[in-house]
Amino acid sequence: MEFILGHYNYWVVIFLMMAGLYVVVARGNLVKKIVGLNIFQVSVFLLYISMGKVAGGTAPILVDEPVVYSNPLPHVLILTAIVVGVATTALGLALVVRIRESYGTIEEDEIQVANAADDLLEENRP
Amino acid sequence: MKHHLILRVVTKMLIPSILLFALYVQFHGDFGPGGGFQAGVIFAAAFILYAIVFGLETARRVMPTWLLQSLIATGLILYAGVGFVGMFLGGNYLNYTVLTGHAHSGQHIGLLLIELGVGITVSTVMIAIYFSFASRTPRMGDEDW
Amino acid sequence: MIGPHLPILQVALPLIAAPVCVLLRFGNLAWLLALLVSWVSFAIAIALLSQTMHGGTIDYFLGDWAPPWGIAYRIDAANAFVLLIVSGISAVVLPYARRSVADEIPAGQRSLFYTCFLLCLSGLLGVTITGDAFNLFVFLEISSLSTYILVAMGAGRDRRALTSAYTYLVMGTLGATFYVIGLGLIYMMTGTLNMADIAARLQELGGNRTVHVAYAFIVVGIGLKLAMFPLHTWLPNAYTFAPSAVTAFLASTATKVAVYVLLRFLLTIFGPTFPLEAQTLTYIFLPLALIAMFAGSTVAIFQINLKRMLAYSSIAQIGYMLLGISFGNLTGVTATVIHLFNHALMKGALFMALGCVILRLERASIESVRGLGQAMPWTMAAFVAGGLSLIGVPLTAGFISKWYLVSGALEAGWWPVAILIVASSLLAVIYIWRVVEVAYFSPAPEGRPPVTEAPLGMLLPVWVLVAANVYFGINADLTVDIAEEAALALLGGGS
Amino acid sequence: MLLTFLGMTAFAIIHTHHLFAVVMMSGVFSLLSAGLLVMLDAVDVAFTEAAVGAGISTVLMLGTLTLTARREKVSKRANWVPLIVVCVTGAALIYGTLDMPLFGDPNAPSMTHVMPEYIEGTEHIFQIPNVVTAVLGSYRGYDTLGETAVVFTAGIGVILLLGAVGGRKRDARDENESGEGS
Repeated sequence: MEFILGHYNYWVVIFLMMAGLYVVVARGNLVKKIVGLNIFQVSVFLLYISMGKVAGGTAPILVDEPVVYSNPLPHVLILTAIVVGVATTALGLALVVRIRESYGTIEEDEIQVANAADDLLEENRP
Repeated sequence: MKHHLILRVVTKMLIPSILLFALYVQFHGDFGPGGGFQAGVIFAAAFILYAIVFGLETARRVMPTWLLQSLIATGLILYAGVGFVGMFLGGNYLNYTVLTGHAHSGQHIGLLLIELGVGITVSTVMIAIYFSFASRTPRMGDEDW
Repeated sequence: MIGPHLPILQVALPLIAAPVCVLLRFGNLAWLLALLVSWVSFAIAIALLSQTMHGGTIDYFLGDWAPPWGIAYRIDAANAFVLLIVSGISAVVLPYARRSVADEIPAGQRSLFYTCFLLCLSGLLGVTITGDAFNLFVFLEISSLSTYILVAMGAGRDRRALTSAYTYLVMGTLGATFYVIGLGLIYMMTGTLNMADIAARLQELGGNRTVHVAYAFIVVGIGLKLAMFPLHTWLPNAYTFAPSAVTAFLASTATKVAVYVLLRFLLTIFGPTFPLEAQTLTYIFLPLALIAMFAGSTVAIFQINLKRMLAYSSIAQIGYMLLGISFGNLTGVTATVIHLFNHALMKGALFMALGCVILRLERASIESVRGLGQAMPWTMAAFVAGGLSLIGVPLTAGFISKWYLVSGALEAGWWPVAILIVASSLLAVIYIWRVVEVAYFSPAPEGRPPVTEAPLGMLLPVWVLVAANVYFGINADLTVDIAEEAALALLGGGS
Repeated sequence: MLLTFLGMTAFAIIHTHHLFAVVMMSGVFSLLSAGLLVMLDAVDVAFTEAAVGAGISTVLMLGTLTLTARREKVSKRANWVPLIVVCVTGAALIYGTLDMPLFGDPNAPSMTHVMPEYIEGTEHIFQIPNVVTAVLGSYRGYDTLGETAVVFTAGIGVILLLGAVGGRKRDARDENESGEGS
């Protein structure tokens, strides 16, 4: 029982991660892929923060009473990772906008068709 | 949205308080949650609100391109520069203690400066990203490419 | 005073030069700054390498916080060598880039282009030099984000650069996130992020299911970044549609850095005694490497676009590097390290030669180089020389790589693998020969406007690399010495 | 409880084809996780996640949607290959949890090895209450420099890609510079 309770948190987080990963690999819409990437990353953040939590601990902001603090290091790492994540999102979305402008679509399969046509055009150029 | 009087007045009242909150978050990071990144985001939010209500062109005049790009660069230079200053004062890169020669005050000044650098870069990058997306919207059709 | 700070200057100079490039605003000034910085970086890398030869390691504590609490740089022969490759290629590509970029990138974007180039350089150097596993992730992302931008800059010529960059972004981010997951699991079990500390504590821990999974995630994550065979799908398009100078730089550096990271994790951090390692090497790396060698080369034979042909050839070459690792012996690792260096030289020369063709003809397809042997003799001669090295003809650098790979295979007792290495080189003969045949033995197409040789500013860097290919093919003592030292450092836990 | 909501949101995102709803739900997802982060004692992270995930990302995605398309094309192709990939990955991770220290275990290696030093150092050297700030800014200040560089890179990238910030002024400079014969 203790084993299950001690891992329940992680298991749900893993489920969330996999939901995000599924959206990334299975969906053909470019915006939705980025959403999936976000969910995947946020779930990883939850994984990190979960491992920093101490039962009965408090946030790592020092107080005078003797208390147990949760681990601040995962918090620091994830703060960095969140920023990296949003930077990636912004760049990815900018690319999506440009793709839409050049291709007129943001669906992966339609883009593949257009690219194949481009390839063919290139090969047949004198 | 230039004609909504109430919106304009409310925005004018809101923006100073958002800016104040951004400054609070910026400099209060030592004591509670917050710091340069969060403050930068809040600051950018205030500016973006201004741009939405008063129009992109007005906002552009307040924050012209050259200023925006220079500020983006300045934040990073400030942060990396603090590292170099520490190096010239005899410590390793990013050693803040040598800034004043005393651990406690040196670390304080170091943290203050780097958080400021983070804040400047983050807020201006967010504004630049908003400008880039927003100015793409209306007139640019596919044919313009 | 500067001496002890060389490790940080290696990374921090390009990093602070990048925003300065934005302030300079003019493409030419930004280029000049980028050039100076990367030459200084190259000089620093040489200095660092000479300090680490003969088994020395350099430690540098950022902010004077001792590891494992702070971030530390740790340089031994292995990463000093990779630093040398990265900064050296950058120092050669930048003089070349001036003309090539002026042709391919609009003037208003050039200063920002060089900003991204410097960021990419500092990211790659930061990944290589660091001794902290999370710091590695941060600099990996600097280099990755700037790489996506650089690849997308090819969109001025071909819209497919955008989709290539997007695919690369999604795959690269997945790779980085897998790495972060693996690292999180390791942190959970060891409580530290410092590589040396992780290695020591993993040794104590022994077999543990969490660590096994962490191992798998890190290998897959880095595998995505280095385009390991089934995870390579982003690479061909990214290399094909990026601007010429970017392709030359990335093809010779980005995957090399990823291979180094893989080596560091496999050999130093998890260590050869790690329970899963021997099986992974024999049953996963070996077959994947062999498939990559043959599939990559075979696909390359049928490409019309020459940049894409070389990109597929890169996948095959990455196969050789993984093959060296999979032997699990010192000679194999030495071969991998030698090939890191030699492949950077040959692919740099080849892609830069193609960049010259693109400058004159707008594109580099098998049709467009028809009869170019007379019109652009120096460019095509450089391409042929690079090609010979790629095949592994004696007296070129490529031969040394193949030689050590074959010895590694024989030492492991896998003589069929040694035969396969030679056989796969024959495939390279085919795709290089196609180009030679068309360029030298068929007439220029009717009605093509006269083509002149590429400008000296571009030819000179190409020939520097060609000369290096020949020099290190004839006199391999230096590379072999360094590579052996590097392999020892990797296997010896860096101490 | 929050975890269950998170799961439901994730499930809804997979199954919704209306992109506007998807984006809104990803905002909700971020907000819910911010709530969870507070419960896990990560107040700084929660603050940032709420600002970034529910704020910036959502705004950016909405901006993208106005520039692109509102609906996702419903594809009929079978999705079982990705499903297998995902299941294998998930199974591997679950397998990995089996040897983990339990959730909230105060004796986990991550609690005993490096972390105590941070608390002590912050108290004595820095004399500030927020340990996260001290670790972020000083102990691991170099990571934060890298993080700033990443933001900087993204900003430069978006400017280069969408190019709007340049506006007319940049075009004028274009001519100047090409006039120099570069």
